[in-house]
Amino acid sequence: MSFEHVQSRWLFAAVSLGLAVAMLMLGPGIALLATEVAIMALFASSLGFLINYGGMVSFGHAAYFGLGAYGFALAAAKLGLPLWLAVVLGPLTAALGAVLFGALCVRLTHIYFAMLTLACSEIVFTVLFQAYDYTGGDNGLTNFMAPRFGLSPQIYAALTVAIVALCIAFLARIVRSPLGLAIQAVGEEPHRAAALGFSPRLVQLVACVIAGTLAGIAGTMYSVFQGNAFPDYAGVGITIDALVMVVIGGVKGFYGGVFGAIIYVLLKTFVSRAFTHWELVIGLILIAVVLIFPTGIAGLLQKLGLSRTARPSGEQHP
Amino acid sequence: MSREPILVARNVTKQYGGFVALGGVDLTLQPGERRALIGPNGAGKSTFIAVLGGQQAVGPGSTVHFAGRDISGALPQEIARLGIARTFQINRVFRRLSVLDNVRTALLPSNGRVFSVSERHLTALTSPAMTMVTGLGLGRVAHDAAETLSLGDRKRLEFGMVLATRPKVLLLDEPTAGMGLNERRSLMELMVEHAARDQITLLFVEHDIDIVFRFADRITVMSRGKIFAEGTPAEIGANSAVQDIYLGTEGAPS
Amino acid sequence: MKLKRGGLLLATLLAVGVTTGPVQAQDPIRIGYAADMSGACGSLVDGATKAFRLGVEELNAAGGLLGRKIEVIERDTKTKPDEGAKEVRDLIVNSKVELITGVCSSAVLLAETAVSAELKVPFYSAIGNSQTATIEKGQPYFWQTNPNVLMESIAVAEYVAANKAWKKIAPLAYDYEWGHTSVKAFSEHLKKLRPDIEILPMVPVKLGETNMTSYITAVLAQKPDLVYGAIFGGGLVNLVKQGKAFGFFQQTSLVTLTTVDFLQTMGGELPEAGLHGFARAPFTSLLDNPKVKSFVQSYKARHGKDPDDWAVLAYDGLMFYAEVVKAAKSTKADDVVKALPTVKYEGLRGSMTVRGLDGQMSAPSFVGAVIKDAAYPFSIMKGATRVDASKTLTPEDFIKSARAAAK
Amino acid sequence: MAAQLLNGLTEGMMLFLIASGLTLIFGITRIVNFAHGSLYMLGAFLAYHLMPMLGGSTVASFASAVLLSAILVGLLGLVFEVLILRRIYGADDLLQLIITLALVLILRDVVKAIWGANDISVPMPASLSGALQIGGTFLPLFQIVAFAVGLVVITLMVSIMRFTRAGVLLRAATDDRGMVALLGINQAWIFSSVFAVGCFLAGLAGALAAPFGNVNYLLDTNIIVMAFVVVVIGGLGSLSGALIAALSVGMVKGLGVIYFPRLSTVLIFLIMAAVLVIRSLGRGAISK
Repeated sequence: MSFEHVQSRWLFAAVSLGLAVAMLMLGPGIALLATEVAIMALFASSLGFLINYGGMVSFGHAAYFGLGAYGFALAAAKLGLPLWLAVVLGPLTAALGAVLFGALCVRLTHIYFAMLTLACSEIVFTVLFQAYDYTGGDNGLTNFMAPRFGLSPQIYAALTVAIVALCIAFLARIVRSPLGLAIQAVGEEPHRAAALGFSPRLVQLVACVIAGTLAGIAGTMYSVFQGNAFPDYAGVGITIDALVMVVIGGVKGFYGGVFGAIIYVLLKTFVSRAFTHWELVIGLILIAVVLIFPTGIAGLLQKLGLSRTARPSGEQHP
Repeated sequence: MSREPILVARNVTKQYGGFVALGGVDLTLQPGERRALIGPNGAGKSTFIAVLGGQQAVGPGSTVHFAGRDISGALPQEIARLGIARTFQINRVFRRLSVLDNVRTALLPSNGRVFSVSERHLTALTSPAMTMVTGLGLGRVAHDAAETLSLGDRKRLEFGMVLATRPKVLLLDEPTAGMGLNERRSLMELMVEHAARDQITLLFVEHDIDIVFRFADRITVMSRGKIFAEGTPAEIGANSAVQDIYLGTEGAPS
Repeated sequence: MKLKRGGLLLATLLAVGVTTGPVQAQDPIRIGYAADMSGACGSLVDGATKAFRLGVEELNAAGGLLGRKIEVIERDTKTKPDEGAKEVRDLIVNSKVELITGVCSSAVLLAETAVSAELKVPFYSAIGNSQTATIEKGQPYFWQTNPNVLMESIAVAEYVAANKAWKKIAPLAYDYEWGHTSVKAFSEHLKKLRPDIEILPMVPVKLGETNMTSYITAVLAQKPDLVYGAIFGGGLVNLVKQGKAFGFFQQTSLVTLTTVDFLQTMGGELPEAGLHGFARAPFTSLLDNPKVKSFVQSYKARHGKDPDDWAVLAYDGLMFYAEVVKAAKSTKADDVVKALPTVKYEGLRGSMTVRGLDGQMSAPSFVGAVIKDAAYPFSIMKGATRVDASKTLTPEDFIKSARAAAK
Repeated sequence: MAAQLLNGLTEGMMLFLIASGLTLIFGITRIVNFAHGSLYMLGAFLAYHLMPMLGGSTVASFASAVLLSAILVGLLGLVFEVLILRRIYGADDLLQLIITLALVLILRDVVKAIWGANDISVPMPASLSGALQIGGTFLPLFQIVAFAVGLVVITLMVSIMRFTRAGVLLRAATDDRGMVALLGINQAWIFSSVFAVGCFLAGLAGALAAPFGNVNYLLDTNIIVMAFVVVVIGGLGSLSGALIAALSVGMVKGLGVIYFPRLSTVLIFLIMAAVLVIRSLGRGAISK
């Protein structure tokens, strides 16, 4: 382990802790917004991990967000389980979903992979939307708990930032581990990887489950944050939002998702408050961003020399 | 050589739709030999390599035995783990990973650490990988992304990755294609030297006849999906029919 | 593109994190109008928003409420429940609004009513409705000024039962909770009134379907006397247009939600006969009321077209709130809630009250045949029957037992 | 059941019209055009706008409105390709995706700003509003006309692909993108024209279907989903595949309403998932 790693880990921990503590000093309004940003940062990072490391572009990542939300909300609202157990069951449900859908999807590549993930998420959405006796249907699940466990917005924001930081640290650890190399290898050159002895589908499945579980954690945290669950949480709209975040954040590293989430959540929030025709404005901004910064915000920072390599390779340059 | 053959392919067939790519190929490799596979374009050389590597499924009635084991129908990764490694005609390395990480990645399957999330398991591979990288003459670019390398260096790297799997048989699909004359020879020398050191059996597809005659123990000539001739370089060199199919279809090899 | 509110972006950014002092009596009354302006509900919200703005202008022109001007902060929920909850929370926490309204989608409504209950800020729905929000999830700070699906279904059942020629009824409904609830309530009430009627198996329709032909052929194959359509918006336009090509209205009749916006959309294209409708506030059935006449006049003067049901409902909902504030002599949440059931409101739809138990207004429904009328460029529900809430309002016992069961 | 099948077949042809442009564009340019549904929607609104200007609801004015709308949408596609898409060829595929998503947002808002949020009904030309009666079943004239237009489109496209020089080049471009460059053909020109033709087809489908149903700003989402499902089932880039897929989906949908009505919402996704999973069961797993 190199010196720089130790250093960057401490730096990451210090920044995360600082951010979490800073949450406690914010006004309630901005703390709520920060919580949303943090949750979407995790969700987008998990998708960015799948895309940029695993080489798998998913159009159905919201399935796991939705399963995380409903795994939690159904356990709490319909099964009457204690909240701590429900919080564990949320990501677990997403993980199970990722095992099932991942096993089907990794048999395909490219746009066919993407379309099968879309089909899987639409099936999840439809079940949540139509099986209203169990899921509440379009009316969702509401009033089964106080939003944020009744914690103040600031405390919940701090908690969310801490959990998201841990999850992102976990992703960073994976990227620097043997598994991370395997995922990148299979993502980039599946034939080469197979000819070296990797089982591409198994490695891809593991990547799907990791990304799905982290998306599930984001979904559970969102459900707790809102105190509800709606089928929209598994809808294609949330997937598209995350895809946009991954791209404007920078298509190379997973942490681009963090930048993307910060920018896109704020953009969507304030543009839609300021303009009647907010969709038009956002559409124009997206085109401008893609044409002007095709490498996203992470790429921009790199160009400006504000960031190290977009892809931590495990060793620094000599 | 009285030892058991290491690789035996019998009646290997392969069809794409109506097109017969391989029409019953037989090939036997003795341990430690260096076999060249030559023939005009479209003879089925790359398809045959792909069948041996498991990238292509074999046709009905075909068998491939490796060290006495039937491997026909096995998946690429199973074949690789048994000890048959290959390079690709179009160079395939992990372009976004550093040279060192390419080699460390290649070391993973044989170390059984593919699914480890411990960084220690990765750093443990650094020094053996670095030794290999230096041995390949890539020490100065060890930390550069593979995509920044020259074609020759990428080919060295791919060869190094393949070696890292500790293969018993190495399939090289046009290892020197696209390179300059001097570079070809030095690359080939490097490969042959490593193969001899690790007692690796080589099967290489090659268009450069000069390279073929210099480095092969035996030569197999393919044409239209079949074995056309087989023998020592001297035998093949004296075979006028071989020269005919070559010159007739392809013109002089560059 | 127009800036909704000068410097709102900046103001919001500045307001964020800055705590403001207690509300002064001379401060304007801030109302949070969180509406489903984009997304699935956008077409219904359009008229409602126009009428709501008109109502606010009129109130302010008359000196405001309790001497305070009304200031509206508009937000787009994008017809997404989480966005709705987020905007409502932000309106309450950052913009200190004293009332929330504007919602259309029942899902968004349920997400928002939870926030209203949590933060104890009054919230009413004038165009969206959800019986869940008033019954199982009823909360003191919420009221609803249009009829819910149970009330409407009963009103339609009454109308259908009266026509002895209809003996076989085929339900055709959107395949989600609203469609199923609507068919169930309608069928149950109809069976009570007319045990002889046969109700055929329901044909469920995909929400957002653009091609209804396979549903049309399937429902016609059942040879019903009447099709009960729990379909609205674009799907209903598809059903009628494509149905016409199949001779739908020669083979059977249709009773469905025919709000004025739908009638305006269809213009002269509706069939001469065979279409029956129910609606919540068709101005054509309310023109006896001078308040409606003047509202229609000023609406039409400004927007060049007649107000649809949603516009009437939105205007009526706002004016009711104004009456409640006047009665409570306060905009404080608890004062408003206390005054709520005491107000006997004389509105566009006549005399109505809000029941204390569930916050449901005694809103009427309108049912009748849709026919062409020379006075309008579109067909109308001429001479529609007004079904008063006394016949349709969900009994209090039922609500109490439903709430007990939900606990 | 015969009625459901027959109707499904005609509905399927309308699905083919929707999907044809998408699969054409993907086959040659590899662009996944998420704005396809939006261009369909724009075609419908343009037809609504143009019909009164071209003489009201007669067949002639309808036909010319459809053609003109399709041309306008095709031109918009051309401009979009030349001004924006062309700049990011060779960049990450995701960038194209975001660009076409941005176009979705823009067109949705533009349409709302111009034609309002309310539903719009394009009047059906009187002579197309009837139905053929075969036995007890009705077959709407309009569906028959749409079916005929679909046949014309597929015949034209196949003929162009088979028998013209441009078609040969296009097929070469579909099979091997390097090939076109070798032939010395200006690839940018091919991409622009194919993109424009694909958009033209989207506009054509939208304008043609306009009198048969509701037109509003939500059409884009509903249509793009159907288009993708058909294209994926048929095999991306394959015209004949799209035709077979569209007709099959139409008929399965028709039967589904009778035999498994509660699945209607999710049916197309189940079909797509099933087709993809079956396709994946072969051994050629990890092709890249």
